[in-house]
Amino acid sequence: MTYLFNDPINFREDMIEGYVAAYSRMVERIPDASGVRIAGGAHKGKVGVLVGGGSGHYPAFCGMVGRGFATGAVIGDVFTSPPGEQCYRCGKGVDGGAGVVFSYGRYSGDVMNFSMGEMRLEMEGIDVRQVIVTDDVAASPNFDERRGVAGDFYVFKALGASAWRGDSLDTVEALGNRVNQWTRTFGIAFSGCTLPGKSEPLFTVAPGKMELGMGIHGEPGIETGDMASASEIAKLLVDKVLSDAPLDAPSRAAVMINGLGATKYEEMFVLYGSVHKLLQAAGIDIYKPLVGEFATSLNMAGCSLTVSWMDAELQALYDYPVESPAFTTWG
Amino acid sequence: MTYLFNDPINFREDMIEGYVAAYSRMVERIPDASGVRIAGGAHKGKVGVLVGGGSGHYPAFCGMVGRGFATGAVIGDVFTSPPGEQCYRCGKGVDGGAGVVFSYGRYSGDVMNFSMGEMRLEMEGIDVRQVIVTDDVAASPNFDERRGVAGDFYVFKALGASAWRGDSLDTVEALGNRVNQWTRTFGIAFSGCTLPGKSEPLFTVAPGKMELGMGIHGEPGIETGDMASASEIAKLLVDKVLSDAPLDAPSRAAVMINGLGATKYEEMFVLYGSVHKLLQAAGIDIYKPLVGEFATSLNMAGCSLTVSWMDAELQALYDYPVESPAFTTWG
Amino acid sequence: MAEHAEIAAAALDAALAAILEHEDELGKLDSVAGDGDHGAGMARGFRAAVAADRNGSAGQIIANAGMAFANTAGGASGALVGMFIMSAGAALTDPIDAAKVHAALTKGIEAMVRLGKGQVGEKTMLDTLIPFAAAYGEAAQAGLSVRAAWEQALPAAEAGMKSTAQMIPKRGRSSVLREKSLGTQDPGATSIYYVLAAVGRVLAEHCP
Amino acid sequence: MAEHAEIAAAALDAALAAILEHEDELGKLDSVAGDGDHGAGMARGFRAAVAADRNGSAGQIIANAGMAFANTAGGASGALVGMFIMSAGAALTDPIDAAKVHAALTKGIEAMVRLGKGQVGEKTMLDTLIPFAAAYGEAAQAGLSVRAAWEQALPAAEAGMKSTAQMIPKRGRSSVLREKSLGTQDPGATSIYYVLAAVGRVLAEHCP
Ligand SMILES: Nc1ncnc2c1ncn2[C@@H]1O[C@H](COP(=O)(O)OP(=O)(O)O)[C@@H](O)[C@H]1O
Ligand SMILES: Nc1ncnc2c1ncn2[C@@H]1O[C@H](COP(=O)(O)OP(=O)(O)O)[C@@H](O)[C@H]1O
Ligand SMILES: [Mg+2]
Ligand SMILES: [Mg+2]
Ligand SMILES: [Mg+2]
Ligand SMILES: [Mg+2]
Repeated sequence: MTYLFNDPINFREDMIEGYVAAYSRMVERIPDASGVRIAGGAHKGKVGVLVGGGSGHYPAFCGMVGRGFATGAVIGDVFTSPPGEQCYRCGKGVDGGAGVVFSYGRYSGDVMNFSMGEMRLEMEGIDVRQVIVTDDVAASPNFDERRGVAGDFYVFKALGASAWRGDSLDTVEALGNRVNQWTRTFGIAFSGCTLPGKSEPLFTVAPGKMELGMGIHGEPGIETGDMASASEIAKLLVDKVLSDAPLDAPSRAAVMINGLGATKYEEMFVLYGSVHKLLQAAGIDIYKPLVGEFATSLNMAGCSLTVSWMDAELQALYDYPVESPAFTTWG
Repeated sequence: MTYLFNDPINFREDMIEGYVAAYSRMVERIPDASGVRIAGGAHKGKVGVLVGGGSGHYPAFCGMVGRGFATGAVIGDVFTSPPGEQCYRCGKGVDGGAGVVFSYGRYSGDVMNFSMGEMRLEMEGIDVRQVIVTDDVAASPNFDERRGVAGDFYVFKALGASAWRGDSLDTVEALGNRVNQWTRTFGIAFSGCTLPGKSEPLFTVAPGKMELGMGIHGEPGIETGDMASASEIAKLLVDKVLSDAPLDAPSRAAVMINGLGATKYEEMFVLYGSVHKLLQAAGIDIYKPLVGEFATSLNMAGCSLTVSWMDAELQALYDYPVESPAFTTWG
Repeated sequence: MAEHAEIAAAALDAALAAILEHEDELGKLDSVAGDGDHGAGMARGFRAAVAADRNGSAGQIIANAGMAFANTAGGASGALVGMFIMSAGAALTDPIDAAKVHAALTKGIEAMVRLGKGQVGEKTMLDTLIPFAAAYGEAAQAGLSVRAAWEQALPAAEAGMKSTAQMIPKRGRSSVLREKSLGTQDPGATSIYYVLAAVGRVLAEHCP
Repeated sequence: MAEHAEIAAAALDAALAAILEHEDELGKLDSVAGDGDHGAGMARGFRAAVAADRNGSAGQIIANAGMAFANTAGGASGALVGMFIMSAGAALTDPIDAAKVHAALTKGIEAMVRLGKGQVGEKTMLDTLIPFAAAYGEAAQAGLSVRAAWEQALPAAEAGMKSTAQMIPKRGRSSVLREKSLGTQDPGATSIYYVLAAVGRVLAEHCP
């Protein structure tokens, strides 16, 4: 259930207002737009990185705005792609004169709306590139037709680092796409989630069952399986992700267990213990793994495994220090 | 529900193993003990800060171990104080020769077990101080008899900063106690939580109701109220906390909305928007507020408001940069 | 003609009312295989559409409404329906007759197809819109009035909407879930039918 | 005496079995106003207790078991019950008779009170233990055997346990919730009664 809201119609607006009030030391509202950007605005001469999508996924997307990370985020209603007009306004709001990269997980509504925003910006002479994340191996056998889920994080992290250190638009775009090529995710759900103001969940999972390959918008899974122990689930996730491992990737990889909202940290650590061993046994050189919440689905119970392979060039981007409301590192 | 586990009896052990595997770049297992400490072990000449309590509260307590933060954490079973023997072993594991501070939220089991650990350490000539957090205004009219809940974070943060910069044991202890004196929390719950392996929640909240002043161990609230809008709940939380505001505190204060597990970020931002305005209207000079999960209760739905007043001395500790698996800042 | 402009405005009001009446149902249809936001999104879109500038001709009013819809609703349907309304409105020049309305529908559908790359049979709103426009075109060619042609074409829209229940989705958020949505009508096809029916009622009341 | 040592070991085994049988019930009692872990904690404690070193006298076996309990169980009850068993065991020197058992119970209770600062009437395990020890002392003074005194004292423990249902807690995790627990027996008072009863059955089987 979603419990805390005023008028559900104003949920997004109330949320943005509270978010900006809480983290004004790092982010600010983009004037007249449904989005936020780094406090002080876009940096002259740096590529602007605009991430986004619907809300309900915090810290995706607005929690990942800050130094070394995304320049801004455009914020849609819960589980709803932001309108093209907002993509345009926020794109303009992160432009520092060196071009703008739009990055988001692939969903048809997002593709349409960001593309409409891109057209508007290009009409004004702003060079816009789109780095579309397609990490969800459950969504399609064809890499390009997949949805974007928790793997967003690694792509955004690389784009942010590349833009922040001053790379050109071509370079930022190319590096972001390289990360996406080497990132794979598979997720499972144990319970559905409920939109603000609604009393019924978007889907339910029968007791003793789990949904395999669900989306992060309350879409049910592609398959229903029997509930299993943490170590069995670890095996399933590792098998699904590795069965689609990129053939050209080196052995080093970042690894993430992402919680969907109601599956808590202790559980995820139990899961990670088994995942770690299985990935090591599969020859993966695990680098700075993460266990936490990176792309949630309101309070859905469930989690996903992401593996993002990297060479030295991509590792430097992953190591680049970031400061944002949701994720900060010393390097 | 808690979904991810193997044998529930091994939940704590499985969790610690996964946690250390995930964050070996920051923490390590304390040998032969149910706890973790900063990677590389205690620093010679620095005061050791050992935090802890039961598990099920991540990032409290083990997520707050790292540079500038706690030196180590002793980890009990879910919602269960660690045994005195483990407090002793972990206390020993964080001793750098300058004495050890135990810090934890006040619960009778924790007080007994940490005190047993303290006795053992003192028999070995290690000077131990206890900084016991008592921030929960719901628990008792008498400050000293209150439980410790999300306010732990501010006390640990100050202890960690003070110890890390090299303060003496007396100073570290005194600063921690000063933060506790000026920290107040009030919490509410919308649903109960379920222990690993159990199918029934520890308590249930009737539809349309909320529990006021619940603990973070699945203890129900001290009162049941009607569910209300986010802005009404903001008013209730602010009133409860400010009605017990310390009389001697300056106007500046850190503010935290802490989620108990299943109440998600977007909801908490909606709540924070109203809290922010109410606190400002009450004359509070809000400093670096936080909205997120700091002391959870497995996947309970609910949240709490903490206000931690500070003068310049305490602000310097709050500003001190930290790096830990769950919380990192640049300062 | 001032009267056509008033009818256009009334049609938008009626569309909003129809969507609000069915908002929950549309959300539930969308939650079967999608993300459950279709009712809320259409409501947001039409709320903005009725609040848009209502000066000018019927076509201008509709185009403004479509722009407001696209700028506000969000989601796939926000872009698609917004572009449809906007393009249809832009094509609808005075004086209005059934042939002009058919041309406007055709332009609207073209814009939607350009954006979404869809076609009939893929379980989308196009399964309601395309048969409706085809039937409307025939009726217009047979010399029926704006209103009579609309009446005659509505059953084709309804049949199109209903046919989506037996389709497997190829576009949009629900396309990952293929079989899951079998037996359930497409939310977009359904909402568009409600809008078309509501517009029909306005025409029946106001048109000669 | 080897035989007393064996009885002590059997009593610990029986205590574990009794707790495992009632683990869920104890957890549920604790969840009424506490955190629901009492069953799991007592089980963890007695599992460690039965795995502790069983060389030496009955007193030594019990003291070792108490140490293992305290080192493993965690929670308020881990410390309190662990200290109780350890202190009672340490006081139980051979040769054993009813007076010695009474003295051991008294030492155990003293240790628990020193640690937890509790007293009768506060809705804790002391409400089972203290009446039991008092009744046992009377029976011992009246010349009853270890086993007969235990039998005679058990009803006092049961009555003490039951009396906690009407008490308002002053100690421990549930003390914040005062009225909530009215009508529910204290989990610790209950688990201790199950342990005392189980020990009684072992004595009945093995003692003359
Ligand atoms: N490419 C497309 N072409 C035409 N209609 C589409 C397309 N993609 C989605 N739709 C329509 O949009 C509807 C979903 O709208 P909505 O739920 O509001 O957006 P979202 O899918 O972004 O959540 C579907 O039921 C379908 O009718
Ligand atoms: N100070 C005390 N003195 C005696 N018994 C106590 C005291 N505090 C708690 N208890 C007992 O401990 C029981 C709770 O044990 P348990 O649930 O295992 O620990 P925790 O309260 O730490 O979760 C209570 O039911 C009560 O009988
Ligand atoms: Mg949507
Ligand atoms: Mg406990
Ligand atoms: Mg939808
Ligand atoms: Mg308990």
